[in-house]
Amino acid sequence: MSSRTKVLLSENGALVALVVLAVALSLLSSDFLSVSNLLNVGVQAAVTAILAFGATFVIITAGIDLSVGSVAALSAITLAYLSTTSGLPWPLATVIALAVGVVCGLANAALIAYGKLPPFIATLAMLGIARGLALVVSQGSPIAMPDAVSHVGDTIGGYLPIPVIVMVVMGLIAAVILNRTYPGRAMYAIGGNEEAARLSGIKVNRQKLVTYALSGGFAAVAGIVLASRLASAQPQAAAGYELDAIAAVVIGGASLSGGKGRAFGTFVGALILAVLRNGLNLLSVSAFWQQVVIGVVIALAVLVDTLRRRSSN
Amino acid sequence: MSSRTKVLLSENGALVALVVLAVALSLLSSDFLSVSNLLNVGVQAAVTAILAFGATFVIITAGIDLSVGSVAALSAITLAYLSTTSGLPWPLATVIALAVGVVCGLANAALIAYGKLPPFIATLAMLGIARGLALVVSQGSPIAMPDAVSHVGDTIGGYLPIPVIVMVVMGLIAAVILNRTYPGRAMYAIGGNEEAARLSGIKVNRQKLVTYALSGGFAAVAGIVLASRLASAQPQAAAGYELDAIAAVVIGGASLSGGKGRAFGTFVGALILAVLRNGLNLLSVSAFWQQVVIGVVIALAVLVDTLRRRSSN
Amino acid sequence: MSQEILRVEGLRKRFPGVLALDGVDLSLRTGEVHVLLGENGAGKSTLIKMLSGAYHPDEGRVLLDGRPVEIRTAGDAQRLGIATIYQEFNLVPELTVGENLALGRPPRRFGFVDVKAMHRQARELLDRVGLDIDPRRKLGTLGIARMQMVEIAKALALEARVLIMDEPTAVLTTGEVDRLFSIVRQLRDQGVAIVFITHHLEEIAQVGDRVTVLRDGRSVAEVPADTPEDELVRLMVGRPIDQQYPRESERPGRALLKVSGLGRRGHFDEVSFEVRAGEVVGLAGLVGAGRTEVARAIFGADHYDEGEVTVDGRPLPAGDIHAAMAMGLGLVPEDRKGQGLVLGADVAENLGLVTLGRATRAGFVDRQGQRKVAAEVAGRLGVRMSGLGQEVRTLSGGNQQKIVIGKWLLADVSVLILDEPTRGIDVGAKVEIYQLINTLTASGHAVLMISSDLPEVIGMSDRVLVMARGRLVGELPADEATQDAVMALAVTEVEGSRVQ
Amino acid sequence: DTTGTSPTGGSGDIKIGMSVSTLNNPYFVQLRSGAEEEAKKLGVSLTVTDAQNDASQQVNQVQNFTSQNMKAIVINPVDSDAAAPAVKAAERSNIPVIAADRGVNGAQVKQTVASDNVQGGKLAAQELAKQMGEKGKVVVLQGVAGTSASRDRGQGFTEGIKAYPGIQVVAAQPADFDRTKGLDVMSNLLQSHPDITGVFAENDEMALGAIKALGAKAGSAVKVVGFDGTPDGLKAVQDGTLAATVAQQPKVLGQQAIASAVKAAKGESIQQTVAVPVKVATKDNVSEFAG
Ligand SMILES: Nc1ncnc2c1ncn2[C@@H]1O[C@H](COP(=O)(O)OP(=O)(O)OP(=O)(O)O)[C@@H](O)[C@H]1O
Ligand SMILES: Nc1ncnc2c1ncn2[C@@H]1O[C@H](COP(=O)(O)OP(=O)(O)OP(=O)(O)O)[C@@H](O)[C@H]1O
Ligand SMILES: [Mg+2]
Ligand SMILES: [Mg+2]
Repeated sequence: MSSRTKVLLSENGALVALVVLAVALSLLSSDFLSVSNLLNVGVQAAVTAILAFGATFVIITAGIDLSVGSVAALSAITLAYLSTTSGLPWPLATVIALAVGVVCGLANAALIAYGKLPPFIATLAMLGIARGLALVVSQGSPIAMPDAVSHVGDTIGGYLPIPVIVMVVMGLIAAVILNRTYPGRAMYAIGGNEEAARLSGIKVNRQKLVTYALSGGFAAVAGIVLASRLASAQPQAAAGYELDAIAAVVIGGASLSGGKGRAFGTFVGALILAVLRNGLNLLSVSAFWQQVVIGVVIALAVLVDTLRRRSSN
Repeated sequence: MSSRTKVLLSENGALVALVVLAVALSLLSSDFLSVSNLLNVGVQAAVTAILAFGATFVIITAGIDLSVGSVAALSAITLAYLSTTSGLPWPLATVIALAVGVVCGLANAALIAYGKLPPFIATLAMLGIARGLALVVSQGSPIAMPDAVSHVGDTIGGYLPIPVIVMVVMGLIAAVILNRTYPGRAMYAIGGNEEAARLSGIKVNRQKLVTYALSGGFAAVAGIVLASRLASAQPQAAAGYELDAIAAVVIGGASLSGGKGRAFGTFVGALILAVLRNGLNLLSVSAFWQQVVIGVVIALAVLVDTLRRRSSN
Repeated sequence: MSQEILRVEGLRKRFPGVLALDGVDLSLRTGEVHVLLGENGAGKSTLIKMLSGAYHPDEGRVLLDGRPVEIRTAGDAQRLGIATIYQEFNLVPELTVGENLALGRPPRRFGFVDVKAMHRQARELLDRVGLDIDPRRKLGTLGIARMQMVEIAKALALEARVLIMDEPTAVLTTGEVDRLFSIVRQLRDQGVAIVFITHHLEEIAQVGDRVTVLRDGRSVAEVPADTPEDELVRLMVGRPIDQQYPRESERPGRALLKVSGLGRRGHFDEVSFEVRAGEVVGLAGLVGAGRTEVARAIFGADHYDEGEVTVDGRPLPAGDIHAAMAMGLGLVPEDRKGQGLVLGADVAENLGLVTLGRATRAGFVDRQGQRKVAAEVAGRLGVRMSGLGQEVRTLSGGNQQKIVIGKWLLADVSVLILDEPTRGIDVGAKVEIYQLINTLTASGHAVLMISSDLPEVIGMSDRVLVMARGRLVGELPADEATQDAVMALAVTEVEGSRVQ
Repeated sequence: DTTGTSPTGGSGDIKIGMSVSTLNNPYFVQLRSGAEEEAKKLGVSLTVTDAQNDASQQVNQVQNFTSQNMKAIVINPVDSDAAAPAVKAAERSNIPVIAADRGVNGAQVKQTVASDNVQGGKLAAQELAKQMGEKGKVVVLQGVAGTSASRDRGQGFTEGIKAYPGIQVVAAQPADFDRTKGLDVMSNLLQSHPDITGVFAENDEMALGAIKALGAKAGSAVKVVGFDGTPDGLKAVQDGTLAATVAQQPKVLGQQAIASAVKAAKGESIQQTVAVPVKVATKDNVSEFAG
């Protein structure tokens, strides 16, 4: 095995679980391995994956961001409201929507870095605030997305879904940020030992601003992709997605105590969740049993990984 | 100030926030300070508080338990199903329901201690599994609680609500466990420095079993109280309560990185959440704004605490 | 005549990428102090962790009273009467001192923890090691040295037949070391068998009876404790070391670091001194004298209430690490685990932390370049590792310390503040670090060195400053600085000191 | 083909997929059982998925149905607007779609089988007003903010109650369609509005919670009107604690949707809309709703 492959497998044990899951499903259902179904899975993973890429930054710094789902909804509602209701040109509305996500992230970071709030509390507060604002702005009703933006939910050439492309691009951006940039490396140091990072000259507070702003920005992108798929921005969109996003990150090998995590692992984590849901639909598992099966498979997927890691030691 | 009071205030900064909140509400609404309303608040805090006491154990060990809401529902459904549908005598059904909670906790702990799963993943899996089983057992419909057990939702002498009494008793039990028993002290040691705990001869895995079993048991009690209040066990009861429970613990001064936390703080945290929701109803804040206000007040409550702590240094 | 109590035969232990122990034998008698000696990474800590139940050997066996025993957990070791003081503290910062002392076995009454009895017992233990602190105090608020004393007291509480001490003196000053030695001798006379690890060679003759030397995971010699130091060094390193403190003094130039009237309530007061280009200034004092606090305040890691710091004539803003670094200041902190290292990251990552900003162009980090420089420094310091990708957590204590120093050697600092820089470092590597200090001062930089190792402060400083109770109480030029002179100043009673 | 699927209800070669907005609510559980009964009767295979009130998950499920080569799809939209892309996707694969309970905006479905929530809200207002003697104070317990059920029922009620100047809505607070929250919110509102004589809850679950909070006052001093006609709700009507519930006959809805879906799958033509009437169940007529 080349050392690259080894690293890929040892650092992304989740990949093994994903492969096992996919093989099992393709044996159980002949519909699973079709190109159209796999593209479906990709589309269905996209929103969670993009949210999870943003959450990866935060979790690497030993933080947590519960607000990503709400921020996604608020950004999408902002975009739809400004362009559809207020008649702003859509490019401007899009920029403002992304800015809203970033600002929510900055607000989280300000509470955490300067107010010394635990990230759980600061982002839980933002979870409520952003959701509430989405309801206030939309008056509780869905708002149509501008057609130009809604194309993000379409496919290229009737085949390649744009959400999948957006997901891959956001994943690459996340990977480059984490591996190659100053803020990325600083995130690992802060999550590994905040005091050591501070004493090494890293401006911890400023880097936290960057971290949460990125998470907010990624959430905004996810919100726009989600709304585009539905051609409509919903005030209740992405409710509860924060747990999925965090689960994707942790399944992908990150630790909530910080210092560890990779964009690729997160990607695999999000795919596992999407494949699982898709498979349950294909297999017509009854609605009541679905949650049980999802729970069992998630536990097994991570168990495979930890056991494999232990036996290789 | 006596040293006891000082300790109480300095270690339970949330108390200050609760007092401020209560004073503000009594100024804003003349209905707030009535005895009957305060008892109301107590009743409404009870379920969250009991769940949160259980979560306190787990959080002190640097773990997290996302399954408490689902486990509460599963226990209540079990009780109702066994006594109403299967005709088992209610005391036996109650014991089995409590055992179900404990078993769920043990399953969590087994995955965490022996399977080395991150607590987030193990308990997220249990969140799905327990909820799914509750749906399966109940076939998705509410089941009537046996009358004998439903009295737990009543009041003594038409005045003192039993849920409040249960909450206080469970809080005292939690406090005694944490402060005075071996498992309690071991929880602090494990959360503060797991390696040190192990090398000091503490059987870390066994203590984790105790910890999560307690959390499961407390969740079962919470579920029974909840179902008794409605005289009906709902498969969807307490959905999403895990975030409230964890928030109560963290508002109460515990840290998700472990080693810190007190039952009294958790109690105050749960009261803050209940007072807040009660106040919003009394003040008739619009549905859209409620989430915003809750978010802002939670952030402020904890901010008050951290700022006070910083200035006192 | 003392008899053998513990015997280790052919112990072998492999970690991913390293063969940490490659057939170690050890024989321990009742009533002796058996010193384990070896370079950083030789396998000393690994060996004792297999006696304490922290690790399991891959091969070989352990005999207690002639019978083979399985030590699977810390609990097993305790039951067998083996107590261990680890190199890295095993204490819980969030708990009180008293609870740490009773960790894992609190006194109970009717099934409930008896807090009163716990604190009473804690008081007795603390008295035994001469530590005058409230057992109700939170452990995390103690300095490193006092934590070490708590760790010692905790091990004493077990009343063990075999007591293992892994570098207990690394962070202690002379006073505590004397105290510790008297406890050790007392236990030895009661028949306790003691395993003692140290890198301070002079301590071997003071307390030791026999010495086992480890090299590259093998036991290479067992010699009496009165073996000459040169011979011990030769056995351990494989070559003699001619000069332990090779200080080459320069002509001091202009003042690079100037501290005037620095004060922080409750910590230190009226601290004024300067460090000039080409100089090594030592800062000595007893534990709790406030040296670490002063260093941190200068560097901007803590705030201070009064006074001023200037670097090369320019005033330094308070509490701003980034500004301090920009002006050429560096700090090697005393607590490597808590403040110096990202334990979960690898060697390259840790070595590159301080220079991360410098290696960044347009937001992108030149990680290739960083690895190259890291490899070079690691080589110069002789870091024993399986590669730059090894997690720092799994390095031996001394090698971790080399990383903490190494990352600052990569940064281009004009004034380097070293807080206990050679803590846990073997004699060979120490000389290497001293040479690096010489290189720094030769190129016009300055060093402020805090150290509890008196011979080191005296041997390497051009001037020695002494602190007591938060104040500077004296200054000695190199030729007047003797151990007695420094100690005499260090115990000065300070009039009107605001430090408790 | 030889898929390992294990669909419920029948083993015919017609495969129908049904995405239900949520199964967290007895109302939709009944909708599903109506559908399953009908599928069994007609001998077709039916796959039911639960969108958990998440519009995008529903889109995913409909997409998955198209991969599975379903012959017809029944969608019970989480949200009328957000269901459009899913319906369009099915359309592209030439699979007929039937909308159940809620319509779909912005895309053409073969048939909408619905009971009108806005209309139901109006009926609730009329019944509540009647039982209150057209005067007094009312509180409204709202569902999850931003959901279409809450929106439409609330809107219908607000419009309907305008006709009664003697009735004043003194508070409207969210209780998220949840029985426990209905109990808590009602208890709180009773502190600030002890003199109310009417409650409108946007579903039966909240109404039942409110009845718990009202205790002996429920059915006597205070009239509570719910929505959905769930078994527990109808039972409460029978007991006299719930003044009325707007019954939507979810079982009929489910049956009708499947019947139409099977017709569509066979290529038969079907009507654009089928209205399953909403009825107000009161103590007088509750026996008609049993079963
Ligand atoms: N958990 C581990 N994983 C991998 N390698 C390890 C682990 N623990 C120790 N090692 C390696 O084993 C070797 C011996 O380490 P050990 O800690 O025993 O050295 P030591 O003699 O105590 O050194 P020091 O004087 O620096 O404390 C080192 O090369 C170290 O990197
Ligand atoms: N985290 C802390 N909180 C409160 N007081 C502290 C804290 N750390 C240290 N102190 C106090 O500051 C004083 C000096 O601390 P410290 O022991 O670190 O000094 P030092 O001279 O660096 O000694 P050494 O480094 O040898 O331990 C002591 O009075 C100590 O109690
Ligand atoms: Mg060592
Ligand atoms: Mg110091």
